Amino acid sequence: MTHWIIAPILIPALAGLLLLLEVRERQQLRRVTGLLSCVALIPVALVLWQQAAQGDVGVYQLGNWQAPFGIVLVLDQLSAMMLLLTAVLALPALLYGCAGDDRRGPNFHSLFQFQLMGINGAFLTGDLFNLFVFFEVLLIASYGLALHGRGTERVKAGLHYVVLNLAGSALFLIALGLIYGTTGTLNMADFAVKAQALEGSDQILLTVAVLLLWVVFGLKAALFPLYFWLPAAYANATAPVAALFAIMTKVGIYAILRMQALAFSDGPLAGLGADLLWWLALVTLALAAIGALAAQRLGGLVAYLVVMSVGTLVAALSLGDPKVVGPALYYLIHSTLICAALFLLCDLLRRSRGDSDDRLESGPPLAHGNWLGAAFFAAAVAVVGLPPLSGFVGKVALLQAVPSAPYWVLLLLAGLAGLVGLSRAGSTLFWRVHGDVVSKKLGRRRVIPMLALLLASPLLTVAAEPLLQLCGGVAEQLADQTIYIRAVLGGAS
Amino acid sequence: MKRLLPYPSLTLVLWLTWLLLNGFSVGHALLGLILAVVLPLGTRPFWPQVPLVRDRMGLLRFVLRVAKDILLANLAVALKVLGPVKDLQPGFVEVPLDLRDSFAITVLTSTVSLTPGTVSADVSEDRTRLLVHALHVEDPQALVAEIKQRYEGPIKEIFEC
Amino acid sequence: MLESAISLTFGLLTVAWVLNLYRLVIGPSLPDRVLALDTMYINSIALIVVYGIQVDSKLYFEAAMLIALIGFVSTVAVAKYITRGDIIE
Amino acid sequence: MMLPAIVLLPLLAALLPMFTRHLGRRWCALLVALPVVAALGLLAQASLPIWEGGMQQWSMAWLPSLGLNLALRLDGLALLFCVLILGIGLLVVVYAHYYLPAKDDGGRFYTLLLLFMFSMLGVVTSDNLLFLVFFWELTSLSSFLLISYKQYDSAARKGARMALTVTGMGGLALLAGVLLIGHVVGSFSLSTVLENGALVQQHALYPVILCLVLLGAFTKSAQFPFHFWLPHAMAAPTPVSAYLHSATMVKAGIFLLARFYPVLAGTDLWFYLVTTAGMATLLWGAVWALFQHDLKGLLAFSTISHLGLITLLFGLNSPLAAVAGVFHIINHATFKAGLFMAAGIIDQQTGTRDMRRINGLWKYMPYTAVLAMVASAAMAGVPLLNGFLSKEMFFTETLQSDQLGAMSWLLPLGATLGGVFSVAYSARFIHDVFFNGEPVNLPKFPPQEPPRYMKIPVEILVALCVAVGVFPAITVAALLAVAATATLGGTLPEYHLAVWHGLNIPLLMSVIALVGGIAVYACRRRLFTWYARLPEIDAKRVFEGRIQAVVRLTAGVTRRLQTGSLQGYLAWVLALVAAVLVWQLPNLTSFTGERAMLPVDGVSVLCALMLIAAALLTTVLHRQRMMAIICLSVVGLIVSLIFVRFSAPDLALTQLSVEVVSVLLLMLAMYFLPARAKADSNPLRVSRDAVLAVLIGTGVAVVALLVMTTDTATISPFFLENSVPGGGGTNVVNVILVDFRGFDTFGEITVLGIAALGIYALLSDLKLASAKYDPFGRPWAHDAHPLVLVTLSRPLLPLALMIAVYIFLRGHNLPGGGFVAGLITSVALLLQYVASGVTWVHKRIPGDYHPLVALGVLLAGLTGVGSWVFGAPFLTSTFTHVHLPLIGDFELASAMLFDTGVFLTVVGATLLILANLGKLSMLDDKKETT
Amino acid sequence: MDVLIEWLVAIFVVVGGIFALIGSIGLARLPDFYTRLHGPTKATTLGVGGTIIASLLFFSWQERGLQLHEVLITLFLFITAPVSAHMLAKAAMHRDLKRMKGTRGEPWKQ
Amino acid sequence: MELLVALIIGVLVATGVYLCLRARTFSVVLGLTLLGYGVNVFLFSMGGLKINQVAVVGASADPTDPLTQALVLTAIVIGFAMTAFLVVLALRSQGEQHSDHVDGQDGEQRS
Ligand code: NA
Ligand code: NA
Repeated sequence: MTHWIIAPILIPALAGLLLLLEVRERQQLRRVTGLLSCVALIPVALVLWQQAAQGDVGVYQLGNWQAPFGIVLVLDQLSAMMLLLTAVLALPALLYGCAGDDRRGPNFHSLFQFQLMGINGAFLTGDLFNLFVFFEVLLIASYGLALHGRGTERVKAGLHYVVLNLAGSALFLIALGLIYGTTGTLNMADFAVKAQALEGSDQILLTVAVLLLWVVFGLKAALFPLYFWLPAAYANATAPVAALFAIMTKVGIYAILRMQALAFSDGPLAGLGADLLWWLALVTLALAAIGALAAQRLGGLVAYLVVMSVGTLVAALSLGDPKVVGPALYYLIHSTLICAALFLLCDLLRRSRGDSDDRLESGPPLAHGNWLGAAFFAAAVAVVGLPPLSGFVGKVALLQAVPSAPYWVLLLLAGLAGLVGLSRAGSTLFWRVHGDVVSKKLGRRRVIPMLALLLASPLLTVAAEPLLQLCGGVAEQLADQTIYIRAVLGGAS
Repeated sequence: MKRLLPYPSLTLVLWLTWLLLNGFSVGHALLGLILAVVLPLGTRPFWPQVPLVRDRMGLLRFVLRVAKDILLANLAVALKVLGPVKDLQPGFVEVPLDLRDSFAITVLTSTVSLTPGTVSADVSEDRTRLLVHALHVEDPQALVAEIKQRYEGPIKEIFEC
Repeated sequence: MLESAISLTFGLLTVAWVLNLYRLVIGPSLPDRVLALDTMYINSIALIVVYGIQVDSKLYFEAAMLIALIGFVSTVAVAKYITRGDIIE
Repeated sequence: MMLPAIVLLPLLAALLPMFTRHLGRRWCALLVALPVVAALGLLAQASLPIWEGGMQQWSMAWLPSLGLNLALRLDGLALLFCVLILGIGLLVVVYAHYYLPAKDDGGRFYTLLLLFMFSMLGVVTSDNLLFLVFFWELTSLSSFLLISYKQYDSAARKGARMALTVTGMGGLALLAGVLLIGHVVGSFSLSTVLENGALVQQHALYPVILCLVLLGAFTKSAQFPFHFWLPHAMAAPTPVSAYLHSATMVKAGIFLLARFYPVLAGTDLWFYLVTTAGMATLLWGAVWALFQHDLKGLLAFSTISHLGLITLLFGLNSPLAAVAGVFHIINHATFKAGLFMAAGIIDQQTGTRDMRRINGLWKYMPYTAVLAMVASAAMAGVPLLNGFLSKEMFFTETLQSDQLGAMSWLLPLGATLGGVFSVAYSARFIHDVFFNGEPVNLPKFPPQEPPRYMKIPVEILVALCVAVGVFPAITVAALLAVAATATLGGTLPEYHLAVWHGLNIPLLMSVIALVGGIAVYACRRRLFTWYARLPEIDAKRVFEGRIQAVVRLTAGVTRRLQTGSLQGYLAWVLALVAAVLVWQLPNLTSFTGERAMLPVDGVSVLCALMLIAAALLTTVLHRQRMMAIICLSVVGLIVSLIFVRFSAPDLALTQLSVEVVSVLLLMLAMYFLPARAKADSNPLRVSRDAVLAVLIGTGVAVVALLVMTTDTATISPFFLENSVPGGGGTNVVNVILVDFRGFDTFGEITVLGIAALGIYALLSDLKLASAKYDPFGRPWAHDAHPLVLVTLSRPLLPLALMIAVYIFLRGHNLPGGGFVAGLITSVALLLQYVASGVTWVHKRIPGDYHPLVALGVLLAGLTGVGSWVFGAPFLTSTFTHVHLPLIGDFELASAMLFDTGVFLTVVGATLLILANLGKLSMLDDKKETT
Repeated sequence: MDVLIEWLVAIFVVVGGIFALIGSIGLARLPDFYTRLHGPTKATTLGVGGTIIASLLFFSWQERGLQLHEVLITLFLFITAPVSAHMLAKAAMHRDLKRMKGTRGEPWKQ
Repeated sequence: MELLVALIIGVLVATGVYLCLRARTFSVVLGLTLLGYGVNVFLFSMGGLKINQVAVVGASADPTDPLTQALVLTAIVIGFAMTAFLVVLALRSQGEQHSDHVDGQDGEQRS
């Protein structure tokens, strides 16, 4: 029995709590506490990945109660990979926050840690109701973070975000109730087994439950018509928060993938609700591309790029084809890190542009225009999927894996829309300038985390083959749900 | 002793409450006692001054009297409630207060409110007058006198102020 | 015997409740409505206690006790809101 | 290893200026030129086997799982392009050194130029289709940066964006096409693909593949109707134009045609598509070139025209035509690069590019004039110059083609017409610039010959024009042969590179072109007036307008959806839910299951009706907020009673106590909100919402009924069986909460704690205007802390705490537990706040509840961690029965400790929330009292 | 004995119910707020009291031993009910609610 | 009885949904609260209804499903936390946008 599995939940929880006990004025101490936690999460995630990579699924029976009765944490390659991604994202995001954004309101550091706790918990749990609980943990923390700092727009966007997610939570509970009412269990593996045996009205009820779950996860993942809250919420969030939020939509995608792989990949329920996801995702992709073209602000544009990545991923994953999962995971990692980098970059630009903010209109010249411009160019190239950066690899991999004309057309056109949008944005922000430089400061403490995230793209490109193999391995493990089920339920079920 | 048991009556009440809730056993008697001592100490800052009960027997007599009043007046009020509405003669009466201690005044207002037919509507800010609303009052002066004699007097004696 | 008495009492209490709701709806003033709500709370204490007798179970007693102990806090809050607007100041 | 070195050397060179730019432009140029020269040297060495009909290949695995390998191949075609790219690139490097303005250190320029060179070399040497696309897109990106080199110039930015958009679109199409080819052939290796042309052409996807690849080629090569970006790319510095827009990048599209010739050509579809595009481009470019007053504009359109010519040649499906196409690639690159450089010199020396002002330069810079005139003549197809040779071949091939059947004469006609205009604009370039009277109002006057070394690149290029034109066999034949062989995929047709083919129709066509062209030029005045009367079509403005229109359209669509209205967003979500229900539930055959329902009784019915009434009242009266709160409380109360009725006392306790706290919360908030809300829903909205509400309500009720009346085997028996032996408590609900599913509870209290933190953060420095008067306009009551409330609330505190302890301790075995106990404690404390005020309370207890929250969650968490000591997983409970004399048996359970954590968190969080909310009003003291 | 207890329980239960109902009748039919205030705060105390006594008797009889914890409900109600009534009266006076015709005396200004 | 409970669930959910769709923050709070009640009763009902069969070992012959109750308890607490957050956020919104419209001043102008 290894306790490592629960560490990604407990470490940020502990840090978050210690932060509450610390003296509010001792900002440095608070930063160190938060950063230490984030730093610690990386080796922990690596250790867990190491364990998971050996092919066994690790199960942690909380309270020593066996599944399906107690709650279990399950560590397979997918969850390990998501944990690692979260850890890798969190550190630069928090570092960026430590450059001053953390002072813009109380409890930033605690909320940040609890956010991590919720995300990690959602990736680890093998229990549906516990997934709900961790969703709530990450949501409530995200509410706090989304509203961190001040500003009317932020409050408005935050209000929308909160209300929609509260409605989503209610739906989640209804779906969970139905799942329990029809299958009599809450454990994911047990559910996967029991669900196969349902027939008649129970099966219809289960279908309703699953479709509702897709709605809930779709809301988190930001699928059409559930994504409307996202552009405003992300564009108006404080930069480190927006960067961290890049993983939030992926939690929804993870949940969809997990459920689908476990219960709806084959057997009588194969492909349950997949059509719904497929069409919603395609529409999402199209509308996000449209939104990206229409964006009036860089933050909004980046937010739409996030939505675009969601559409790209969910459409691919909805096919339920194990071949798709590997490329999709690669793309997921790429888009998470790059969108996060773009949010940070967007904030750096805002800071240099004074009142012009991130509006896509003529503004003051930038003091470090060349460097920022180069970074922006790289990020843009990466995010729209042009060579030589990781987006290209991800896009090619996805296109190869998804043999569908509408998907190809939409994905390519969305890429073009992103290209047009970003080139317009870039040439406006960097080159359509008038007047004098507003702010000379750039702040190394902000630039380094941003570059660190941006560096992910070339690294992902260089290491694309091993990574794709890795992701393929994850997909392979995922494709055989009996591995997971046997690990969780033992020989029992 | 005074430091440990600032409010013996309260301790007693709490202890009895514990025993009522849990039934009597040595364990609960002990635990209850501990709680009954600790809780008043812990919440002590919340009550700066509460008068001590001097006349325990007087308190018991008073409680019984009030209980009897509640029972009887309840019947009377029930008749009024069910009877013709237009016969009602409600009214506000002001009772001048001799009590000065806030706790004692509160006990009086509660008593008035608990006995059917009257409700303590307000206490003047200088704590010299009590405003009582009566459901049916034929002689306001008599009501004032009754409240003062039947309740205020005993309360004054119980808390000796 | 006891069964019918209890049934009768349930009937009485329910009618009482309906009357409370009636007052709550027609008001006319806010204090009237709050008073009606308060009365509903108190009637539900009786309801729970009688239910406990009916099903011969003491497991519901705490619910009644809880209403008696903290049910009035909402009433006080609304009353304070009416007089002061601000209930914690 | 030579091949990668050839490709990578320019990349290396691109990085140099970063370190050397402080040394000045001279060093920059020199250091950059060296690797290029080296690359040329390597190329020469690498080309050795190619002359013998061989080929060089190199590959390294990069992404084998995607079929994307770092594979390079140097065959004749690649060699030809490499020579052009490196050779002309070197000349441009030299030329740019003199061309760039003095204040420009050239660092950025050289970096970008060499990046482009690197990309271009990659395109032409890739032996893997995906790798080719990889470089293809890089050329788009680097050319974007080069065109926008003068970044603060609006025309440069717009031109660059236009180029990027068009070529980017083509690149995506090419990617799709290449992926399809890979799908069809089963490999992305170019060598494999080239061997499997038949496979591709027979495949059902061939038309799609062809269209996609051609889209890529045509956009890059500025074929009609994608030609419009090229003239606007002239905003780039002239060396860039010379390099990208004549010699290399625009040839990438042509390269693609040549590269895929064995795979895609030979079909009718190929013929029609490629020939049509080529012919249209040829004519369009040629005609408009004449009317350009801008020197570079003329050259740009002429480039378009020549690109059309080459495309047309490849479209003819004849090996000889392809050879001619390859030949013209070489010739065009040399004379056009020379012309651009000459134009750059003129621009630099006169300060303008307007041919209406530049006149009679012959007098001022005769040497340059000679060079430019020779190059122009080559462009016009004057004999003894290289342009003539390939143009002859072109005319011949148009005559040979019979694929249009009876309409076949259209091709030579078009070709001749193109020739006519080609001569006309060449004549204009020569005559308008170097003769035609005196210069008009030049910004720089008098113009002079440029520096010596600036002319060298032009001299070399012009010399090549002449050399090839006169001695084709010894200068270019070998290169052409290997390139054409590679293009055709093996066999080379018979052809003769000769200056004189005798008197034949192509020669006649050339003569017609020459004579006709001069005639057209002679009538130029009339033509210009005609042109001036044409509505002015500014492609840039049209394109920008289109883009703007797209943006407007997208903005419109986005505004429609992204309304910024929460109601709209929520309606979408709920509509989706309703749709799911409406879609699935009609499949149900029955709304009840097999289990018999419990009998109904009057009290339950009445209570239920009252709940429904209260819920509906809340809805109807939601604008009267106090009324709504009161109705909501009724609902909450009855819900608690439902829990009592159906054997859930724990829920009833929780619901009741949460209810009280919630009402306090709402009352606190009400003070700052308008007491009555405005009505702002129109009937349509109301009915839409009502429909959604009824649909969802009905759906949920139906499924609830069905589940309630169906027996399902669940995991609950386990809890009932193991509660006492395993969890040490008889209250199964509580044992689940603190033990079986304690982790949920841990998460739940964390949520509560986080909510409190978030709320604290939200409340900090929030300033709200509170009502000065009550809703009736009266001043507020005077008495903030009524005596009776104050005095009675105080003894209630220890009493309530006593009850809390009781509820807490019994929780494990009987209804109760840490959560309810915590709420009771909070309510008792909140009552103190209500009665006596924040200041009074905070004098008695510390007002910061953050640590309490932290301690609570920490305690629960540490209890969980404690089990590690015993080698058990997180939150493993343990309990023991202790026997003490006098007191008797009692149980100690670690779950109690956990529950204490719950208790503390609840107290801390509720107080943190409500006390801080209560403090809000202390910020403004505007309250009026009697 | 059993029958006697059962009767007693029954009587107290019904009495409780009746007084609860009377209190609510008062709330429903009395003419102004101040008079309505008397209905519930009085009758419900005895109404609840009746059921409490019944419960007390019933469970003492069932469990063959004195069960008094129900008394606590009354204790709490006696502490809290007057506070609610008092606060509501103050609220009513603040709102200057209409009084029944013929009401003697004046409420105080708040 | 099940029918009655289903009816209650339906009404609570429907009224909750309707109020959530209103334009004022306070109405949305009300709506989410009602929806929360409905969902809690729904979740509770998923274990089936039993009368006087409290899930206390030894107290009942055929105890009711304790698991759904535990879930509802968690849901109630989380629901409270969320409601509290929303209420305070509504205040913040009022404070910054000077409107209790869910879309702030924009919504005020629209309607
Ligand atoms: Na001229
Ligand atoms: Na306040």
